[in-house]
Amino acid sequence: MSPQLLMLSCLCLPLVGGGMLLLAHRRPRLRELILVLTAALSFTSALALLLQFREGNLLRLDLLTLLPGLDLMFEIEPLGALFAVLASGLWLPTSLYAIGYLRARKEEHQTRFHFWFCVAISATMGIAMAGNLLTLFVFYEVLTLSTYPLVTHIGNRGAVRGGRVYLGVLLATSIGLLLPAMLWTLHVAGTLQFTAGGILEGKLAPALAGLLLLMFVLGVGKAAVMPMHRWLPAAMVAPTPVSALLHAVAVVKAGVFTITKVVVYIFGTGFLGTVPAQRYLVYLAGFTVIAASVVALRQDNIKRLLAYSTISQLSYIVMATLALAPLALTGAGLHMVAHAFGKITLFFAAGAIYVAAHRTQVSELDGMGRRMPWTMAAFAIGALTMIGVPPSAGFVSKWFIIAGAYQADLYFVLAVIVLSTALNAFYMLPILHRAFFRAPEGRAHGEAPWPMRVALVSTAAASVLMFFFHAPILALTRSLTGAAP
Amino acid sequence: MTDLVWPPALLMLIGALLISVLRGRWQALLILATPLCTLWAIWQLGDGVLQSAPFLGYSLELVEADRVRRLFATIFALMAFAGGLYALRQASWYELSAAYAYAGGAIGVCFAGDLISFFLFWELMALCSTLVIWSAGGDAARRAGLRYAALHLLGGVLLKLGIVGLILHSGSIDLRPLVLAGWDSWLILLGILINAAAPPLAAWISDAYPEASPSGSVFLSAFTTKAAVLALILMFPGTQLLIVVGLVMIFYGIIYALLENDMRRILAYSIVNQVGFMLVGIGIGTEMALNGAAAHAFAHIIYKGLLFMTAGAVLMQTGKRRCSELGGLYQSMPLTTICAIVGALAISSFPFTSGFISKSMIAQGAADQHLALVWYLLTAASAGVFLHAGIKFPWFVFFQKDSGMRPAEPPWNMRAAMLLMAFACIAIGCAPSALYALLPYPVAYVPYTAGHVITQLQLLLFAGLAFFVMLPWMKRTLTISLDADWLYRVLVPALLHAWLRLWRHIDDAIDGALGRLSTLWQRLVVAPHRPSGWIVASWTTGAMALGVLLALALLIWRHLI
Amino acid sequence: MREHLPILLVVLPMLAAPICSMLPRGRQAWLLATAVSWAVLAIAASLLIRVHAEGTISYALGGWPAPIGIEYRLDGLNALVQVLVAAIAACVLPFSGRSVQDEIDADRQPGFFALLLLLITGLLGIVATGDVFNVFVFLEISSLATYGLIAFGRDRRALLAAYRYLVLGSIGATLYLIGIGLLYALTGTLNMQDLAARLPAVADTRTAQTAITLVMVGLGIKMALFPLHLWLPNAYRFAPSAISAFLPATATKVAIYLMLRFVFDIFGVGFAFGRLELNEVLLALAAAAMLSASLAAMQQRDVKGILAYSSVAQVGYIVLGAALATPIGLTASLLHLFNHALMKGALFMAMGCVMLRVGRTDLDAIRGLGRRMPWTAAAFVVAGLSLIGVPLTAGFISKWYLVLAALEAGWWPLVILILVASLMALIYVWRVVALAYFAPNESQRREEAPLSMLVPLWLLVLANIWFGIDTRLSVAMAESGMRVLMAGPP
Amino acid sequence: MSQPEPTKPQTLHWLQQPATIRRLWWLFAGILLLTIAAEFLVELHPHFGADGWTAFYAIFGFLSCVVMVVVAKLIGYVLKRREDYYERD
Repeated sequence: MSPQLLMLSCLCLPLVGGGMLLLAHRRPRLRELILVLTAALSFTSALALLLQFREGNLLRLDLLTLLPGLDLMFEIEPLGALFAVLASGLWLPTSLYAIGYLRARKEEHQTRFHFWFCVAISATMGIAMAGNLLTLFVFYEVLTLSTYPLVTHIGNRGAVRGGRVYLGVLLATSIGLLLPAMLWTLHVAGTLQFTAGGILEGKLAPALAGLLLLMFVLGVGKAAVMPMHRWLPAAMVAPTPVSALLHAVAVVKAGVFTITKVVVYIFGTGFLGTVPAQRYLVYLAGFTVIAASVVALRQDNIKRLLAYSTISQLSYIVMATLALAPLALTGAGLHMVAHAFGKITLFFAAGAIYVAAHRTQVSELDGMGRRMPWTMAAFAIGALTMIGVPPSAGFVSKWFIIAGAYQADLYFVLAVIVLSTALNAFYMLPILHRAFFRAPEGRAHGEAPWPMRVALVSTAAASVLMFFFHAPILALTRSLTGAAP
Repeated sequence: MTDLVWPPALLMLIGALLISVLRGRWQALLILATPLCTLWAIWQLGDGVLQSAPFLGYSLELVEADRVRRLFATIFALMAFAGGLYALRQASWYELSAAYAYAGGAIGVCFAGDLISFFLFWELMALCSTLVIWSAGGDAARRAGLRYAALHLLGGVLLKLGIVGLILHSGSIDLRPLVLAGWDSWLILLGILINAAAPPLAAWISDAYPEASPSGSVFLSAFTTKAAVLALILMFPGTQLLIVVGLVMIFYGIIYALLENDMRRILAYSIVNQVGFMLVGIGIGTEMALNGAAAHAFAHIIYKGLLFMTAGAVLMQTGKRRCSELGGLYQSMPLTTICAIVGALAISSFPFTSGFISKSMIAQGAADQHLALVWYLLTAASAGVFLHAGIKFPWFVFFQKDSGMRPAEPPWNMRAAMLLMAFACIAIGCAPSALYALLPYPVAYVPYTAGHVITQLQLLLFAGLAFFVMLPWMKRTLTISLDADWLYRVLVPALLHAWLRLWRHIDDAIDGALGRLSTLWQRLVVAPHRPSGWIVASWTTGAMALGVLLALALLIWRHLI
Repeated sequence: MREHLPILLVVLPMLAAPICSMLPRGRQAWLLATAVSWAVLAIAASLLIRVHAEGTISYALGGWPAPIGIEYRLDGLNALVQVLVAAIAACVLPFSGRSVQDEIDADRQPGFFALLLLLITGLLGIVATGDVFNVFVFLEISSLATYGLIAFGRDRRALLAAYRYLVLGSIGATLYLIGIGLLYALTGTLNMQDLAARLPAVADTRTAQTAITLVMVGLGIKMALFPLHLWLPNAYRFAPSAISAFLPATATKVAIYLMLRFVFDIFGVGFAFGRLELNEVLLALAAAAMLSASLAAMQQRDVKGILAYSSVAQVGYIVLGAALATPIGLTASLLHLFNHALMKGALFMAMGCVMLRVGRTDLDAIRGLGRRMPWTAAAFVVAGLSLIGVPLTAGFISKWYLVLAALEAGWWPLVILILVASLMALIYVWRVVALAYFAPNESQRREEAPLSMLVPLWLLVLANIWFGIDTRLSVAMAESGMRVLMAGPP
Repeated sequence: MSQPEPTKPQTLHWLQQPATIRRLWWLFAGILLLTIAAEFLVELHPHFGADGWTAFYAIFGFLSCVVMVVVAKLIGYVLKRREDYYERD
């Protein structure tokens, strides 16, 4: 298959699958088969794309030109290929999980749910492959809008309120800050094309560049850098499959991915190094890492705790990206993957507990490790990933972030890492203790349905496997920094 | 060559894994066989790098052996065996499994030829030891274990920072003697010293070890601190700073142990004290001193394990842990009492016990280097060890006033383990050459000269005299003593609370201001645009017309005037 | 025949109107009107093509040459506006068949269609003529027809709305008339080109300046420029569905065209904007319109009310671009004039469908619309996205140009203004969409509008998407119109 | 040992009988003297001078222990807290 066709299929397969789902509305089994097949095919094509990319093919697809100089076009670069494979790869277990979850919960509107999920994945693919800022922006907004029905899926008052915060923050930041930043960039640079080495060098005074960067970092609300983080806890009203894939992987990673793309391909790390204000953004991200962890310490609701943990971990990536050192960028890329594996596992486990035991609070988890050994073992691996302890993927990524901080002489980052490791341990470990070292309470129950279990075990395994076999991902993220000297 | 190697740590880890799966007789067999197989594997290793693997873009040296590494691995494996025997019937499968994985981590550290694999095993130890503590069950163990884990992960990340920095700056991942220069080597030293329980970061040891189960504390006493000692031998031999740190640890341990009432906390502080001796040896850094440090670590693991075993036996049989509640147990637990006394004599380096032949080497090392102050302090400390551990522990637990309790001796496997250890203490003390043969450097030291024996006896016995003379001053009180853990148990939470309160105030203030602003906005801007507001509401036709004319007048006036 | 097309365009609907009113059945009147509208569209399109091929067409009415007779003059600008009016008419008329049947008594239907044809006549005439008094005549024709058409509304408040519009519209027309009267007194001509030639000589007189002010205020009322828009919301809200769909897409647009013609072609930018600084007034009013009307739209409880206020805000956008008086600003303005007609037409048509099936258009009527009328609701969503200015829709293109124009002129605050207003648009559109799709509704019955309404509706919706993706045609048209204006007075 | 004997005399272990204790004290004193006496029979290898003095180890061991106990006592006044110190909120 030609690379262009492959890119198109990455983009359109989920949409086509979504359409077929709608047609199979009345036949749940067929519908679910289509869903899983679509996810598998998407993953395959993303993987094929990645292989094509590694062979050194130029992967570029001009979709259409809105106005002269204003195109929708796609181009694959290392980080994007990684993101595409990550999102579609995790979609496969998530779709299994979602099927189990929705069935066990006897949710209404399952077809609608799956359909919007497909749209969101398609938008994520668009973001991953975007070749210029406009394309990225377009799919960024599509992702926001297409996840709204998922967030408010339950449809009660709380869900609508959470959904309003979700949509409000994400749209307000993207239209209020990201779009002006994009316009400014276009005005200054005359193009929005992602270019190795950036497009702004020599065209913008450093002080103004700092302002522009601030607009980008805060405008990408999906990266949840404080104070733009409120939407993430609010989005926890969503059904757990949504929290798992979208609010631990696709949506939030789209945020940090956007920031990374902007830093590497719009500003260029070389140019950004001359921008003094850039350091303050590192401090802001570092502050978010710590502050969100402190808030997480005080959460009793599992999903809210995980949401704050996500905020903290996202800022790790932002912080690493803004450190501008090659190794830190490698670390940022690796952490995107590592955190994805870990956090999706944690959310899967939280959802499994909810389905099997109807429990949502940390304080209700006594003895859960005996009742749901698979689930809690996966949860433990996810927790270790968050802390960054071997043998989990988090170790590998933090290793490179630390190395990058040394490279950039950013001792602040090192201090943040030290502090946050201790804090992460403090909010993650008590959960594990509860689950494994206390006697169970309440009525007896078993594990969640098998599709959910398969999903969470496979993502947990992925986290451990990435600890041992990270060479391909490492090579890919390394080539990212090759593109940005 | 490389493909024939059985990595000892791997054997231990596999054993740990299988223990968690198997039950009953097979499990018991495995518990006893695993350390022995590991021991066998340890002695199959020749010197040099024996196994490597690619990781993070480097080539890790997973197994590298030499004399000192083998020595530590040997004692770790032996200790795992003794601990396994001691815990055979009483401990839960998960405690045993965690403890064996913990031992595997320690053995892995012994043979780690590079900084990265060293760190990986180091973290494994931190995690598994936390599980060992938690296995005791109960709230106190939960909190102590959590603090323990957080502190060790913190130490781990400091170590990680140091290692990454060192690798980045030097370009080599080799584990080798370092010079204290630059952030990275300091961070590495700091990370290791946390595990070595150097004050002020020593409080974790007296905080966590006494909360573990009887068998758990036996395991804990052996690995973490001694692995740190090995790391210091490998990376910081001859670093003078360590002499100072070691001396501080020695006296810190003595003073706190004297103040303490909980029997296992006394033993925990005495670990700090003993590791202090080893650090002094490493700091002196001569062959004699390093030999002494290594030998002392070897001997110490045995007698400290023994002491914790006896304390664990008492705890298990009486359920009591405070000195003030114990006493007179020698009447019904004679064997345990004798073992405790052997251990106590060994730790005090009484002649014909293991401590005598190892600790003397360190003192000799100081004397050889003409470090007078160090030598005097070490001598005073020797007396102090007898005071706080050698007499205090057996006296308050087994003798003093009769508590009236008449507990039975512990089960056979525990007795067997204690006897084994007691035998080892005396055997090494009587026939030191076997241990000397294992030491990293050739030994030309004769511990048993008449003068040395007599002066040592003088020192210790007069210390004993001081103990009984000063006994009224050491009345046990129902107290604990503040340690550096006050910082993170009281101060940090208090600061955190204060910060959160402040944060809430700021939040409230912002919310209030935003609320007022939004009210104002609503009233002045939004309300007029409601369907009933004055801007939107249906105007009368006349008003509209008037408005138009006014606008017109305004415009014309603007142009013409 | 070919050279008479310019006049035929205006005369055809004028002649059809009386015939229509005499037809016995509403159905027949509708058929005739529809046929006429299609014919008009064909003529307008052919004229546009001819203008592009051959340049400006000048047609002397009755053979009398310009200064004495009335000249119809078609250039790149007004040929485009004519096509726009004709196209909207050609879409609305088929659409109106069902809705008029439903909303208006059978015996009054022929009259309705007759008035509608007159309205078309008036609008086309205003655009086509090159004579300022003739403009007045057509303005009155269209206005009177509009008053009548609004009064056809089923709601009793329609009458009041029509009356208010009548009063204000008349004031506007009067001011305009006085203005051109003064100009005539000064220059002795009513022909636009002659006026433009002779005005500079008398520009310094107070009379000329007063005349300009009068004309501008008069037109301001017709185009509903804030704060002269007060007549508009109720007029749009209570008018019959077909008229609500037709008016915002055409009537205000034609008034705006007229203003552009006066400012750029007759008075000249240097005079109107440079000397009199009308651009500052226009900018201020445009900004106020965008903010105030959007704010009002956000709080309306009737969807047609929301759309009406949104129209006022959109007039602000269009005026904003023009007031920048740069090539790209004018292009943006004309593009938005065109695109807004497409989106607002579609939105009001969707509400026409709702009116037909539910009988009301308040927010409650929208609940669960996504299930009951999926096609209508989807059309509303797409057109709504266009209104917000989401990429891949026509709205994005014109707003993009507007932002570029503001950037190019160095007016940063305007960029923020545009974005804020877009955000507000997002909010008021979202309120409707959220109700349509996410609000539970007991009745899940499917009651989709008939095909005769859906097809025109979706034609406009697809046009929104088409001109959002393939921008060559629309941008070229707007640029040719821009060039006419930028050329200034001869 | 000056501790009172609360338990019934007939159950007293022989080690707890005051006579035994007295005898033990005498024995202990004897051994102490013996170790000092033995010093004169063997050759010592002093390193630093002071350690060659007669009964140096005895005096040094005794005094350093007394000092440590006193220091511990003094520090105890500052550092000792009730056992439930950390559990209180």
